[in-house]
Amino acid sequence: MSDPMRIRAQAQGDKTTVRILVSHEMETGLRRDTAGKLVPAQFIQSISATHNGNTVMNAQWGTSVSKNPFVQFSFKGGKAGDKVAVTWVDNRGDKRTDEAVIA
Amino acid sequence: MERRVFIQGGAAVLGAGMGAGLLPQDALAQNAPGWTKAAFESKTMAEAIKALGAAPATESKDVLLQAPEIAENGNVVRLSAVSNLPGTTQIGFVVEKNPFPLSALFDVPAGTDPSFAVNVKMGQTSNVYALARVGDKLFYSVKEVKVTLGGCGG
Amino acid sequence: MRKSTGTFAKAACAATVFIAGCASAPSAPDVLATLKASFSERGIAKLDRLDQTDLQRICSEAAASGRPLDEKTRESLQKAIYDKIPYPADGKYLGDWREGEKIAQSGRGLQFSDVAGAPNGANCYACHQITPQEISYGNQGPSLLKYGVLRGVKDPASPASEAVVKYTWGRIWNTHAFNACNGMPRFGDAGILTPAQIKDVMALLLDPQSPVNR
Amino acid sequence: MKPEPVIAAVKWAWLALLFVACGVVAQTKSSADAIADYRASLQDGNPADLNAARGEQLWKTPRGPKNATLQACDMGLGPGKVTGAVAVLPRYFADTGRVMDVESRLVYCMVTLQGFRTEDFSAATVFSGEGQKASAVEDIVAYLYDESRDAVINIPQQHPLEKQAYARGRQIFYYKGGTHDFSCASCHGEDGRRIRLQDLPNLTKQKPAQEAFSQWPAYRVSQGALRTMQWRLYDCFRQQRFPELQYLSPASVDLITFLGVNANGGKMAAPAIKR
Repeated sequence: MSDPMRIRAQAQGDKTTVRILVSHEMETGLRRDTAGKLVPAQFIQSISATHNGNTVMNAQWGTSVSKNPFVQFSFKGGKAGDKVAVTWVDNRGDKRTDEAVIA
Repeated sequence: MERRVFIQGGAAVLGAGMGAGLLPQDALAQNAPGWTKAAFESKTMAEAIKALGAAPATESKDVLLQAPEIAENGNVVRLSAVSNLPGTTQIGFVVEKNPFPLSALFDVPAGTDPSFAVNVKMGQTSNVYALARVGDKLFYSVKEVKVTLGGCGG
Repeated sequence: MRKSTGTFAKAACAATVFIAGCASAPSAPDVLATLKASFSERGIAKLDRLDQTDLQRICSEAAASGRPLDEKTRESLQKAIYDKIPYPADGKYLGDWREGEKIAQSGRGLQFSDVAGAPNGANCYACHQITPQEISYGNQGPSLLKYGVLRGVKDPASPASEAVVKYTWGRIWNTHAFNACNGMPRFGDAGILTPAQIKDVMALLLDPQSPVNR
Repeated sequence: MKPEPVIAAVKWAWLALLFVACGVVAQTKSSADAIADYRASLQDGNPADLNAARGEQLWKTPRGPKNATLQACDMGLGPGKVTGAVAVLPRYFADTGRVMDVESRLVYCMVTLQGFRTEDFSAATVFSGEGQKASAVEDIVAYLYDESRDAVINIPQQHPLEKQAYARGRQIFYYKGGTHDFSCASCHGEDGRRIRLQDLPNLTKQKPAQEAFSQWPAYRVSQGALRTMQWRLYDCFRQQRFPELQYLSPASVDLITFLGVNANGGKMAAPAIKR
């Protein structure tokens, strides 16, 4: 089972900055294990964020995003106390959603 | 102790493909909806751009790329990009010499700044591109990132 | 691991007695016993690696005491080591600088995680600047950029170059012949590199075609 | 002693040398700046936060054969008190009669409170491999250090065993051995040294010792994993060409004591993020 994301959302003026840290191996499919066998690819392909039901971030990722991915973006209109929800889906169909309250 | 600022929660939903350890590995792959397979599996930047349905990209001073000059390790390289071009609908990150150059592609929904940061892996010293899409045109900014060998080695 | 023991026994004893006189608790056996109880043999790295050679002991004690070797001890140590340096019987000192560059880049070999029999690296770049192309180099040792040029080596095979060539060989074989207790490994004496590998590293440093000298 | 052959010191040679030397200085300075930029860029978004979050859960969740939490664990400041605890370890514990570092004490708690077996904890089981999840010890260690951010390092030297640990740690620090004649001091005994582009802290001096001690454990991007202080020593000795350092071994505790006492007065800043 996957671990929770760490989501920080901070409002300043009318702008909310969101920083997300995802717990994920981001296996490229090119790495060999100690026995020399290729480790199958497992990586996040889609990650999105919503604020009050509106999409504020939507991205596609390939295998070369780092392990335990970090992403930062900002949007207008959020205020302290609002919720931001983030969802990722990987190439095996694993997925996870976590929420954070805007500070 | 920034950790406490984070809110934990939300349910982890496991996909239907899990628990199917008996299946051959390929059967586990089930690309996420909307994932542009052809672009992310392109072996060159030109192919990837073609797969995104865009004309060859042109350099623009209105696309700003921040990347370290030297990466102490290629496993984590922080890239950030900002587009000052009106009507930017997507921001992309490309590492030219990676096996699959296209690394990440962010949509820019209404109200979201055309400005993103992400950590990427780099296999070797390479040019790194930030792409900004306006209509079916792509604009870019490029920087070389040197990936160095570090530590005691081995 | 090949050890050079007994060759400088006299000097070693002199230094040991001198340092042991001012050693404070805990005693040396206490340290060795602690080490033996704290490490396990694994793969090619056996527990005998914890047993010090005379030179290792002398140099450790000098470093811990903060007092460098006295001139006389140093001179006699260095001479004993210098006299034992074996030179290539065929008189050929230079191999292929391209291979030398690979050896200089590689930090593998002789760790417990390494496989026995695989070729060792010398990891020269960990401590030295060597070619202008490699920007990731350490500074534990001096820069070796233009090594041959700065020493006037135009043709490494010429008699005019012999002194520099032989010195370089000796310095790689057992560095303590020239500067006892410095931090460079004994690449030849300890069997880290084969003589053929040392010739390749020699070529990297001295071949006029090597990027070091171009 | 055979001195290095000296070539005729004609003017052009000196000029060439000077030129090369200046080139080296310029190159090194810009590389150092670039590396500093790289490190700064990673500070926001340290994946060790993920370890610390898991570690907090592990600390508070009943586990092991005794199905107990670690909340009664005495890390030295009293049962359950974790804030600041790691900044005063290693120290002597009367209940075990020995000097213990953070990981020794944590494992002691996992054994006595939760019923795990001492032999369950070794380098092979504690240090996670590539592609493996972090071990419970790694996660809990991340949590414990995160709880002690900004705590002042104050490793005690009162008990005779604490003094002995320091003195032995110091001698081990200077102990050359193995195929390469390396000691800890070979790389960490002088100022201003680098391996490749990585600065080597002079661990015999207070300021660099403080920087080093305060920044372990750390998330290593080259390993894609959180690494503990015990791992740091373990992997240094591997590269030193010594045999395998046993997890929680006496030599490891001695060395951590030596380093910690040298670092007294510094401020904890772990888990950090490093190359």
